[in-house]
Amino acid sequence: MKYTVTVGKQTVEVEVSGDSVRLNGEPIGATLIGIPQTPLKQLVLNGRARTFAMLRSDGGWSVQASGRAWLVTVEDERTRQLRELTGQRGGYAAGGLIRAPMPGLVVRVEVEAGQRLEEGAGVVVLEAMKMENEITTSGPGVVKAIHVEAGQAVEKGAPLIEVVQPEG
Amino acid sequence: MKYTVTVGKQTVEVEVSGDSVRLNGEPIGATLIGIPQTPLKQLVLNGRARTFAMLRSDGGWSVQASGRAWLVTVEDERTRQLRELTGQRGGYAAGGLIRAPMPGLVVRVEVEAGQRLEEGAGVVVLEAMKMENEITTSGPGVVKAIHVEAGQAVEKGAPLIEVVQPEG
Amino acid sequence: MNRVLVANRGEIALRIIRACHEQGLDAVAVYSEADRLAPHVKAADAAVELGPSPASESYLHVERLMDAAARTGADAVHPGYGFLAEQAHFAEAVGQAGLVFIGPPPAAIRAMGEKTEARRRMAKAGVPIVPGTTEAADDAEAAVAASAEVGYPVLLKAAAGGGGKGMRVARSADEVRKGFQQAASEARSAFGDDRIYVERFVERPRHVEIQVLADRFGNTIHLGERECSVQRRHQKLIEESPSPAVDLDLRLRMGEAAVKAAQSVGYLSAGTVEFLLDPQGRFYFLEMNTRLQVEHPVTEMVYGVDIVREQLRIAAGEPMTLPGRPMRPRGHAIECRITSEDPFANFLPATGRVDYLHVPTGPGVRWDAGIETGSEIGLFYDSLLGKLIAWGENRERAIRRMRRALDELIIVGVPTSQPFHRRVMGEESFTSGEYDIGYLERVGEELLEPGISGEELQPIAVAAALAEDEARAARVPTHENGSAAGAESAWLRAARMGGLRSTGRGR
Amino acid sequence: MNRVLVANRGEIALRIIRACHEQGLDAVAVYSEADRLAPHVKAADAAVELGPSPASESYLHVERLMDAAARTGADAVHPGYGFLAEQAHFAEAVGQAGLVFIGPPPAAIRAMGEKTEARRRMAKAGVPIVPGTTEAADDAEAAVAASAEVGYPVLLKAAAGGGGKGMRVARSADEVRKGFQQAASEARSAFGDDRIYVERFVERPRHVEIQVLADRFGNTIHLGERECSVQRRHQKLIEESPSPAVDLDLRLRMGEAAVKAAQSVGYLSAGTVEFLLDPQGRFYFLEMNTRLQVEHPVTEMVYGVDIVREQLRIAAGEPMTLPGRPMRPRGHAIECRITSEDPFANFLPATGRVDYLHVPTGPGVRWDAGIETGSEIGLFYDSLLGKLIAWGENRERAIRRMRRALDELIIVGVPTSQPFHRRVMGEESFTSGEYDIGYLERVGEELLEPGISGEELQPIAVAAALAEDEARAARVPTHENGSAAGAESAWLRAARMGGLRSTGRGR
Repeated sequence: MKYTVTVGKQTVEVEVSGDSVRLNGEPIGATLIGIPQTPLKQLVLNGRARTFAMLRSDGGWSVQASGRAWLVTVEDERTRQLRELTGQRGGYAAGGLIRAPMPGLVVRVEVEAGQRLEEGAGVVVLEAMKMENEITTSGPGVVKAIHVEAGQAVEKGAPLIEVVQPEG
Repeated sequence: MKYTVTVGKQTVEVEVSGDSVRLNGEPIGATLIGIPQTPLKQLVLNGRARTFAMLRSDGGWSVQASGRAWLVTVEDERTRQLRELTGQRGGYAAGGLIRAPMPGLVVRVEVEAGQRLEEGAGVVVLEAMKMENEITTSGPGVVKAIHVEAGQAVEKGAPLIEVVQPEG
Repeated sequence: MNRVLVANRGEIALRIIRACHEQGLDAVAVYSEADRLAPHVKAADAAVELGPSPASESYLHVERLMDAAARTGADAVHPGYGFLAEQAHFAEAVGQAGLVFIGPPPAAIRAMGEKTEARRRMAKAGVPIVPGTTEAADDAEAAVAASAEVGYPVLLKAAAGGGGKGMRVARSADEVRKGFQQAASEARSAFGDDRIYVERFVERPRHVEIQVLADRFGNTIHLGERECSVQRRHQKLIEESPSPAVDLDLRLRMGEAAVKAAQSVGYLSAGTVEFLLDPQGRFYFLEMNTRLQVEHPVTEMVYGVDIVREQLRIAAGEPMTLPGRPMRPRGHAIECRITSEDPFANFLPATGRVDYLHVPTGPGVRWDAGIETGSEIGLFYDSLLGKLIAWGENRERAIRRMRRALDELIIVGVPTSQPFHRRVMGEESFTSGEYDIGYLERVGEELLEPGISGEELQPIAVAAALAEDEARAARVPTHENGSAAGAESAWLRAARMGGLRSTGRGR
Repeated sequence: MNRVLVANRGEIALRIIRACHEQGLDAVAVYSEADRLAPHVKAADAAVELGPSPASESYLHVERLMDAAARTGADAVHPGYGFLAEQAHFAEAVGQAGLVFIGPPPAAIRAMGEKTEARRRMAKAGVPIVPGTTEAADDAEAAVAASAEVGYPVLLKAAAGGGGKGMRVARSADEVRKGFQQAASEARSAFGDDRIYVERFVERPRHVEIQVLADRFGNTIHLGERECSVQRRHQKLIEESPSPAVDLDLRLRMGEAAVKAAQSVGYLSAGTVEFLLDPQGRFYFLEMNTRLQVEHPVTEMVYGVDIVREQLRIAAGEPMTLPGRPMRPRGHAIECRITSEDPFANFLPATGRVDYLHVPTGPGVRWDAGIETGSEIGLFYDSLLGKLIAWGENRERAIRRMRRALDELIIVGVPTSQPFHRRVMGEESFTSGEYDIGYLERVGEELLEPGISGEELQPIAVAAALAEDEARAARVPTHENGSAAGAESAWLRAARMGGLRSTGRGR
């Protein structure tokens, strides 16, 4: 089976048939063995062993290496073609909705509906672990809706503020 | 439920009903919680926490504390009465059969069939991990049967020599 | 003194319990609902549940702590750091109950706890201080006026503060106005005291602190310095001893100043005098932490001393076991704080469960932690999971050892600061020792480039493809581990944080 | 020197790979089929499978090792201990292939490897030796004759021996006859050389050894002694540094003798000169181990030295980093060898899989091991799983620290020597330091009383009852852990060993 493997913005082709493995067309030596009683797997790639923590997720794998987890999508040709036809992609809608990046307590809402914002403007101050964290915009915009108020506890991912493109 | 709990030659009564626990009739404070992703459980007994590795086995539990595993049998009254009636017990037949206490290679058989043995006499020399280990009798007897020969590899628990009571 | 109640949690509670056992003392743990299965509970000879998870109902609840001590027959209390450690009223309550407080006298805590008062005292005692106000500013405008007098840039600081809470740098009157509100609000929620004072902000300083120890026999000594300049928002991330910027002569002068500071308040037990060290080698008293410090292990490793056990001895009325003459450090030690913060998402606090933990071991490596496989990481307390400490014969060897120790560490289930530390250990201004308090601001962005490197990409992609291929062949879930379903959710959240980063980021 | 092939496995392979990385060198691991998932394989920059599990087809296979070195571009070979470490022909093969052998010259290995020859040389060099034969005994009767001359009790020793293999004590002619056969048979199977010689058996001696290091610049130094008298069948179980029986004067005299011994054979790299020390403070040369020793960490901890990195420097032709003058030990270190042997079943070797591992951590604790969660423990190699080392400011503190470290260690899946060590750390003649080589023989039986104590019984019984109650209520398997079925078998075997003990026991 030939797989298209995507990590962040990068993509490689891996072909697996029995014990033989090709990476972007080139034959490589590669074996993967699970380590009992742990979420770890040992990859031996061209004579070098590496240990990854690996968990399966929808459409891919979460692979943790050196303390960092990567979401890796693995698609066969059929799935990939299907996706390209329908234009769907595993990404996460950015849109104009600013969400809480962690659970916490809303200390202050620093904007009002209709307000025009520069890139990087502070919108909400969230307290977590006794530290205040200012949430900022990632681009210029106009505040369309405010979903929280001061004193409110929010879960991670909760909608805070909706921002739309400034007109002009 | 009232349980008769046996560790080695020692026995205690533990009664569990809901959150209340009695040990040999005396009320005690005791809770047990499993630690996720490990074979460990935490016991809090009268305000002191202890960690045991615990695995269930036929008729009881293997409980590891401070590096040592104990086979603990836990019987309710019905099971215990039944066992006492039939006279069965979870023990391991000693008999006159000397078994290999570890896997290894038989280096020498030091006795012959019919030979009379003192307590502690050497019968077989087994090599494991490059060390020779002499297997000895735990009491006086007469060699009834020899099940192995020099050069033979044996598994742990394999019968080596059968010894019977000396006549007289 | 036979039985010590440890009024804390996490790695420091475990650290103290271990010291008690090594000193032949019983240890009593206390815990909140969230900490029922915590390592410090398992390690103690007795454990008392204090109450619900919020600190105010457990680790900060003086009455419940005193009750736990009474019920378990404890005759001494060690406060650790944070929580009630620098609250004089707690030290007093312990004393009034007839128990030994393992720390300085309440008067010393109080003298150093009020930051403006402390600076006044230090100036009087001949310890160099940074120019600044000696009174708290009444309001933002008073702070603006004071700033003009002290000279920009200025630092706004909570009177009751510590640990970076309630602190802001301001380079203009406008920044003073904005920062004053934030600092006061943080100070109010953290300490219940929103007084703020103003001092001159020393440019490109290093944060260098001196460890002191004092016993009841009139001995007050220092154990050299710790370099703590790798900070983020005034929170220390990496500490080392000795400092690359301190030579023997400077060490002796700073040590003398620190001893003088401690003596001027009648100090007892372990404490730390923090200084700013400027590029010209001038140093200024910053504050004194009247407690055990998170980063005490680097000092322990180079001086061959157990600071917590010395605290226990001193509290029991024994002399410390250290010589009066200045001791000589042996080799070099570095500590990396492993926190449940995602360095690639602006160090946002993360939650989860530790589904697997592989601890670095071998020569010269020390791991002081409050987590184990199975530990739940919540948001009730601070984000410190553990401290990784490496010792080497010299600084270069200590750094190399820290690298390999970081390479060995595996924490599955929650994102941590581990990859940040690994990058710092290879970053040139750190390895050369040429860094100061602005380190992270200057190199942080480049250091924390979030994309995957070419070197990492191929093995990860091949592993995922092989795992996928195997999973399809087997048509069964591939994880070896039974309850991976629960693990998955927490862990995938971490892997997916990139998605959230694109919409909002903390500052 | 850029890339080092480590011709070993287990904890020592990992130890050496770590040192390579800390020295900025690449490390190449080799492994047998049984060791595919071993920690040393994961840690290396490259790994080569040598062949099937038996050592003769993997770790002892010179040709395959040399081939692995050639294929991976290694330019140096570290032999570790055991396997080929003291085989002069291996050192020669490495040299002939143009690679650096990280150890002494073949001539030095050969000079010390032949035990009778070594003793002759040492006598000539002025190093004190135990009286004995200078030629191997032709047969049992020749050994009886020699024994009469040397004087009973005697020790029968394999000429090619080491590590306790092929050794027997005899107190009478009959015992000599019996022991001679056993020793010769063991020696033949272990070394392919059954020559046995006879020497006077020193009563109640301690086993005290001196660490030496020599570089190519004419420096030969010693790093004090290690006390290794807690042994079973000549296998060391516990080591410490310094020895409770050695004072500064004796240390210097023994150190000088060891340096003389090393110099007399043109020694290079790390080596250990073993002595018997009698109660009167007289010491006799026993043998020199021309390699890194299992117990080297206790020396490292008190001297603040990394012996393996010094080996790497010396092999690379650099001078060692240690001063020529005698160094002073700081504090005290103890090592407990954690083996897969059941101390309550006469230390019988056990097999299994490590289903869970909890490593002791915190101040002053070092763990050098070749196992991790998931490791399979077989019978192909020796039973050493790992080494637990504790450092303290003095011996008493080191012992207390070792106790708490042993209390923290959890290895699930295979019985180990852990409970033996825990008991020794509380045993009076050990804690007082008043022990010798007969320690285990004298206190072993009492120490290893197999029954459960009253203190342990109640918590274990209550835990089992609660677990049973919960399991019945749930009517599902209670283990949290998915694949516990596999774990169960190995582990239950261990729990059931009591049953086997009643029918047969090793000697």
